[in-house]
Amino acid sequence: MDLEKLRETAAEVVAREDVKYLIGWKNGSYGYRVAPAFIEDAEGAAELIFSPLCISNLSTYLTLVEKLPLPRGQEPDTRKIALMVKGCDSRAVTQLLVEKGIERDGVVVIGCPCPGMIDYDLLAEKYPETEGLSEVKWTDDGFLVIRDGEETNVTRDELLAEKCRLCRYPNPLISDIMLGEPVETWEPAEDKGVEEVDKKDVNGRWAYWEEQFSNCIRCYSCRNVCPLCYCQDCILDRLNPTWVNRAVNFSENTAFNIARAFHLAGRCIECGECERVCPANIPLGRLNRKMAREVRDKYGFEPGLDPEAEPFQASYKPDDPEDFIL
Amino acid sequence: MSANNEPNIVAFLCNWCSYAGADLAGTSRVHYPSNVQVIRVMCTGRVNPLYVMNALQQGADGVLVSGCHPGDCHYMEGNYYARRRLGMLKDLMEFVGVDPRRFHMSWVSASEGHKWKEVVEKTVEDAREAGSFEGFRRRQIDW
Amino acid sequence: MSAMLLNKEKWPDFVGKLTGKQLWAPQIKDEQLRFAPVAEGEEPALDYKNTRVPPKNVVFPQTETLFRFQVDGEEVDEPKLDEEVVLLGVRPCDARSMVIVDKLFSWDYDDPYYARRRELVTMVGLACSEPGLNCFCPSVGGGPASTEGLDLLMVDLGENYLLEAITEKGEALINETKELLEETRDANLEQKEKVINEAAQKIKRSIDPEGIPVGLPGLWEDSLWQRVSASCLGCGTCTFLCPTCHCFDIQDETEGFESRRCRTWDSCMFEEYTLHTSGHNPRPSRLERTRNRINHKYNYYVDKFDVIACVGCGRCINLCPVNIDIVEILKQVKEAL
Amino acid sequence: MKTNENPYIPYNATVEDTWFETGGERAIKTFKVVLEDDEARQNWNHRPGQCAMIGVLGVGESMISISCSPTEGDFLRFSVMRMGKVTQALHQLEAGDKMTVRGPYGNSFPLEEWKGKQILTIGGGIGQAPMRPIVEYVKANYDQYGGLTMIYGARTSGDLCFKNEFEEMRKNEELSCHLTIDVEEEGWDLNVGFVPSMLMDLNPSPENTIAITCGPPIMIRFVLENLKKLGFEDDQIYTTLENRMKCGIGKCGRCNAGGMYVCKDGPVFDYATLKAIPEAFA
Amino acid sequence: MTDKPKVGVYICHCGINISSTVDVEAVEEFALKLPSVKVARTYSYMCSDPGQALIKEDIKEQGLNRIVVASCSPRMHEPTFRKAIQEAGLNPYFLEMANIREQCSWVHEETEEATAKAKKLITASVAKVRLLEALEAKEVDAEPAALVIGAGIAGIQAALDIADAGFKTYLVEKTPSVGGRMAQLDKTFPTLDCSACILTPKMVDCASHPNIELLSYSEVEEIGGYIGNFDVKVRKKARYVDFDKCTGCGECAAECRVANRIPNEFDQGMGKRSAIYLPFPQAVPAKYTIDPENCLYLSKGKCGKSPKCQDVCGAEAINFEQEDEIVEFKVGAIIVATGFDPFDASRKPEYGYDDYPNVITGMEMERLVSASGPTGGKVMISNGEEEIEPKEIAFIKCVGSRDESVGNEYCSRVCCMYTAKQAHLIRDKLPDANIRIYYMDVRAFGKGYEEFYDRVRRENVRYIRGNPSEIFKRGNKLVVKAENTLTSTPVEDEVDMVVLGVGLEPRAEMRKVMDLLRLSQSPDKFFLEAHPKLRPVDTATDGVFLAGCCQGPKDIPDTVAQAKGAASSALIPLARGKVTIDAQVAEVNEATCRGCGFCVEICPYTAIEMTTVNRFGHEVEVARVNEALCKGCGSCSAACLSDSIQPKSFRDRQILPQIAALGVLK
Repeated sequence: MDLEKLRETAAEVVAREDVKYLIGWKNGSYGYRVAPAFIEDAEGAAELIFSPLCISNLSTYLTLVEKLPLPRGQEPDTRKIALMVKGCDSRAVTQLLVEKGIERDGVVVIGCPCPGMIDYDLLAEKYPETEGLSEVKWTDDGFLVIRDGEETNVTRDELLAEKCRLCRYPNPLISDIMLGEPVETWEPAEDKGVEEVDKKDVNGRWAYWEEQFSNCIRCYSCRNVCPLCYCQDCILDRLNPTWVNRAVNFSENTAFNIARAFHLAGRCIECGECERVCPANIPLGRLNRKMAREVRDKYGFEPGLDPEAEPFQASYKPDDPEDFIL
Repeated sequence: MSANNEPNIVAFLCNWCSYAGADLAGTSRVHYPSNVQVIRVMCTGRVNPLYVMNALQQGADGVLVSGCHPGDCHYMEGNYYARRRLGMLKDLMEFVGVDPRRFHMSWVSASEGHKWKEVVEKTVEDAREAGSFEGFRRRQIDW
Repeated sequence: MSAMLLNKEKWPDFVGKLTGKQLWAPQIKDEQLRFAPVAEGEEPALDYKNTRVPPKNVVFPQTETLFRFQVDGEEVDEPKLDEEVVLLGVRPCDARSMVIVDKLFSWDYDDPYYARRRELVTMVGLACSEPGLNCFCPSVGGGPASTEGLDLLMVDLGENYLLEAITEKGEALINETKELLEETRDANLEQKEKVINEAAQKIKRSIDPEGIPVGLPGLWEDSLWQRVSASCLGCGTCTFLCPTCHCFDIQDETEGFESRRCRTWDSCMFEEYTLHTSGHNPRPSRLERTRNRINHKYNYYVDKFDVIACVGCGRCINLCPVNIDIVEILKQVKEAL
Repeated sequence: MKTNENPYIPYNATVEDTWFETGGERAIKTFKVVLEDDEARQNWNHRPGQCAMIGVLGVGESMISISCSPTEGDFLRFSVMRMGKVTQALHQLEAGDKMTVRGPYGNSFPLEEWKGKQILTIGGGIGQAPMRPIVEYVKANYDQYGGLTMIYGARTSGDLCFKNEFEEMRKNEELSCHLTIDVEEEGWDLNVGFVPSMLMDLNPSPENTIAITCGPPIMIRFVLENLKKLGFEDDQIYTTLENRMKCGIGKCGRCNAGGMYVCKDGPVFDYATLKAIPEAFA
Repeated sequence: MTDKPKVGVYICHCGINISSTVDVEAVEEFALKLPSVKVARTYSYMCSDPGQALIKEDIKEQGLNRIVVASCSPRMHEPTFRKAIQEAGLNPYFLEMANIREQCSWVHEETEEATAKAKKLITASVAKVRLLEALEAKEVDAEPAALVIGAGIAGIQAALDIADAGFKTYLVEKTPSVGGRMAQLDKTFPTLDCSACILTPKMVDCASHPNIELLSYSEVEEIGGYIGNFDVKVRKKARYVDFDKCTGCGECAAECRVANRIPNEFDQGMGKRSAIYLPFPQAVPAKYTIDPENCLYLSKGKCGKSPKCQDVCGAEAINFEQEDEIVEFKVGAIIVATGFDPFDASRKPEYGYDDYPNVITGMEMERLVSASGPTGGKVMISNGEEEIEPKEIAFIKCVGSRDESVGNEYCSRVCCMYTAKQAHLIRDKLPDANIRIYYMDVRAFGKGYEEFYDRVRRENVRYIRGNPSEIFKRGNKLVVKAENTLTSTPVEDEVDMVVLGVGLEPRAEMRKVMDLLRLSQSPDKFFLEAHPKLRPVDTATDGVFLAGCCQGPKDIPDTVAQAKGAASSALIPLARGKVTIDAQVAEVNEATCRGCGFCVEICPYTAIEMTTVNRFGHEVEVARVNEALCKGCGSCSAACLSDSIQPKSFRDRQILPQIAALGVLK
């Protein structure tokens, strides 16, 4: 993508009176890190980047911003939030519209067609991070990693993030401004992660997840980063009634993760953020993608495509599958 | 499982069909295993799928949800919603490795006392085969 | 206090000697490095930078039963804590964190659970020869071979580990394993200095905390807090992974007729942490919470206990999903002063 | 209970008497409780202003101000507003029921230091609870103080706590007891108006006086403003803070206001200290 | 939940029904140890007066505030015990029943297992009852008036019944006249009464009834509210004829410039009318209406020098300035009687209905044989070349019924009989004609129907079993191609005329009524009744009832019966003057609601609406429950991700402890 164009567009957008700020990506503090950027002026816009490291889904910030009590008489700031989205991120925006989490008028969606993002862990493993800022660019057939001035060409296959391998919607599905031409979509890969679990027998799967969920430290980063986990008062935090105890142990962790996965069934737009942020490396993406796959295959439904769609969990079809019924 | 190694099963029955069907089984003096404890709800649509998880966590070895046949819901659509939600839950639980024999759903009408017996027998038998589910208990960890 | 050499070939024997106590050491489990009890036949992994999760749960478990009781009952049962633990391979920063946390847990009231677990643990440290990218322990009073909080320090000298007893507990450990150890020579100590110096050289990140504790109150209303907190997700990663974070929640949990009062790690980054029942929240947004986290470590704790509650382990930087970087924040603080 | 030195393990206490001070959704109920263990009862020695963790096993604990003065006898009093899970469970307790008590915790009003001075308490709503021990203490040691003035208000007369006691006090000519409610109501022939304005109306002299205020945050803010207008110095003004608490002994961190552990460094603060805690009025 | 729960557990022996299998004493002893339980007792018959007295006494004397009755099914005696504890001064909803008879003692044989199960069930009941909340069943006043939508025979009958009972009834009819489909029919089977003769008096009655306000040529625009309190808005379309001035003389129609040029809907388009018209001679009200689409003046702005109707109308009733009028009123109950549409035969192109003039539908046949019809009752038909009196006549049944290819799997119930009737009528008029009827099955189930069918067969009407596959033209004849499935022989039958026995379909415009009233469709697309057996005239919307063919195909006697049923159901709230609103309804915690609207989508009763509230200065959308519409099913709740909407008495915080209690006892 043409960074000049991006920054120019961003500067124009934030200059608008009806726009409060723009959320995009900027270089992080070192190495391959990229940080969310909250841009309010042209100067800030000049920091924006769009690179294969911009894997994070910024749409979560649309609902994360606190609506603090306003002093009597003060009007809420209803200016729009501008947001940069990749294909996957845009589905989150659409799903938020379906669920009335945001209003269409409240956002300016800046679409960034996405050729695929890099898996940070793979990258750092192969080309260890250094304290200076590194840069990664797209090339025709992969990525160019520029680290301490040293350039390395890497094939796409080597570093492409798992969610991008599986991606079916690299181009934003909803946008007000589109930056650049749509990218050509690619054949989504087999979901080996889900299949690896799927092919185990039931006890094997339990053993697998037992190991994973035992590691959960209940930091709630998966929930907080999720653009669709936006209840002000999550039931899994609540104590009356208690769905999940505060105790951190396998049983409660499993209950937490099952409940979250269930709440996301038919809503998860497969941005993979939960898995990316998990400090315990729990493959949450497998859980959510499995559900997304079931919803797609069995119920013919995909969330985040149509802002007018009936929410999956709030609808039914008379001929929904019922082979599991006795 | 109970001391006599019998599975403990929690069943959620809709008031209008399945609960009435279970009552009919009683009126007809149909005998069936005593492992199934019923929680009455107005409609299967009320059954939050997380109840199933919660029951397994809190001591059940199996869970049953039973309601009106499709099209017969007292509230017209509740069982359709339940079917979708619980179908999803079943898929999720299976993927997580919960033995599918631990969770069943059935349609039992108010006139199907005998079907209720069969459903109970099947549920109990399946849960028995699946064994105790201590692995997921909300147990208090050691000191 | 004595210093001895342990030939690496004898390492398994050395580990084997530490019987009768529960041995916690870094191990690769589920493709991850973490502190875990070492089972028979398992070998600790010492060739590592540091674990993702610090070993603080050895003395401050993430979930800990305070006591148990029957529903509707009046008598309570306390846990009996008597198992001795050897924490093997702990990094100096993590060991130092315990010394820092000790101050709070013994402030006027001894926290009996923490105190007891501290008593029962023997800390066998491993000096860092390959510090991580985000390590900055020297900036906050530590170092790659800091002995604070350790009973025994191990330094990797290539073929050997140098074992230095720091406390009586450490001395006892050396005595128990004496037959495996060799006397040190001067060259070993020189080599140690070299390893440590080299390690210190490799630490790239730094911040001079001078002026921060006294300066932070003046920056209360500074715009930097908005800047650094805007991207915060409000998750507990930074605090749960912080070896000095020590806040907790207490809850009564009941299963059937059995209840317990237990405590679990809590995080000041959670909205619910300070939320009053009335709905009022003294720290209503991520801004106040981020500001509190920095202030607590670099101002309040210094005020109260005369030490910065940060050991520079870099975990919060490594694992923050949105690159909130405490060194960067501190730099901004210094700029703003 | 309390089998050892473990500060997390509470004493058992018996509720001797309970009554409602106010009604409604957020009713206030007062509990008179007695520790069961003889030794514990004898060793219990709280000072006005201190708090205790009271609770119900299986539900949890809440930090509640001890609303009686040690001069009143071998019992404890707590006035509890029904808010959350724990206070709801406490409200269900009746005479003869058990509750748990840990404490006393926190600092206290420096009543020794204040000897010889005029004591002015300014309370609102449930905020009178921590001040009641001061009032009782000063009443019990009246000759050692320069006098006692009490201002207390609530939204309606039904929201006033300890009403009966004030009736008594208003009859006592030595004491100066002023009640107010926010809006007119039938049968109320005392002052109508907000507490801060009543303070201005009474116009107390700051000379040799200590002012203690406690109540809703908004009231406190205006009372502090008005006290300053009246010429009170920062070190003549005291108030109490409350925050979420879990341990009560300065460990869990919940109650932090700035660097202060409200449970240990507080709950009593003079205004000079308070001003340095930016989160105190958050 | 402010008081401390003090639970009484009452264990019924039920004679020996329970106690012979369940060790009730052991259960009693067990129950006493459960948290919050202050009293546990057993008694031979808890439901008996002394049994109830036991409970009441304990409530008063022991201060019990929650009651668990362990006995038979709550479906049996929950009301009994609710009433009992209410009489003792307790909120009736502080009751929980443990079903230890139907679901325990009667289904388990061993005392040990039955007793163990009874203990569990009681533990769960105690766990729940401690957390129940006091509920109030509310009553609201019901407006003593009804709305009937559609003035066919169903609507007319329903309106007359309600009006006769003394209540104001608004009868809304879309077309200019009441009468509906029945008015179009010639004779009625099996009695062969003249349809108009039996219908017209009722039409006149409803126009003149003091309690009926007839709103013809009107459509319902909006309906809000709920049972007892519906707010209705009706659009009275402009007739361009002053209703009060028009005398119905008809001079205007005769003079109309487009007279006899507009297909007459009443005659299925076979006859012609003017732009100003009376739909049919017996129309009620007998007031003329100008059809604005065909009136030259209204559609083109010009009609000669001046509109002739205006010129000729002595009453000066013509008013081209007239505008639609909106009428608003309140009613307590609504009856939907919107009728049906005949199946559109064009959808079976193989029968050539669009191609051959001598292929007609049953409805057209009704007009053709009617003395008031376009031919004056003479059976004459064009074969495409000339008007002939048909000699060879074929009927085809089940056209558009029982036919998956057109999406109608149902039987239309009237076609068998009306084809038989029409065959009989033709036989009357054309004694020499050869009449045959192609059929799949003959269903003559009603009173006198089989007899009538027999009679028609004896009148030399041939029944050929086979469903024709095609109709085509050969010379000046039509060829019906079929297979006689009884003889397995192919048939190519040359005829002069084919009558298609078209079935009944839901009204094309029913969607509008559905949306207005929040009704649902059954799989056949007709309106869905609340219960197919036991509540055939009710709908999911309380206070809204169905009558006639809008609910499904039916004949006149069934229609009238259902109309009377609907009327009597509608009369219940009107006569009582009050409606009780169930207390066990859902409630929203507006503080935690995230405003996603899932519950709104789900609620089959549209009892939930989004509303804007101010949350600390921010406007946010939250769900709100209309208690009058909510049935307490709880489907909303299970989908609420923030658990913000909860059915009272079945809240998560009441059910989860029940689940926990069942898991406790091993």
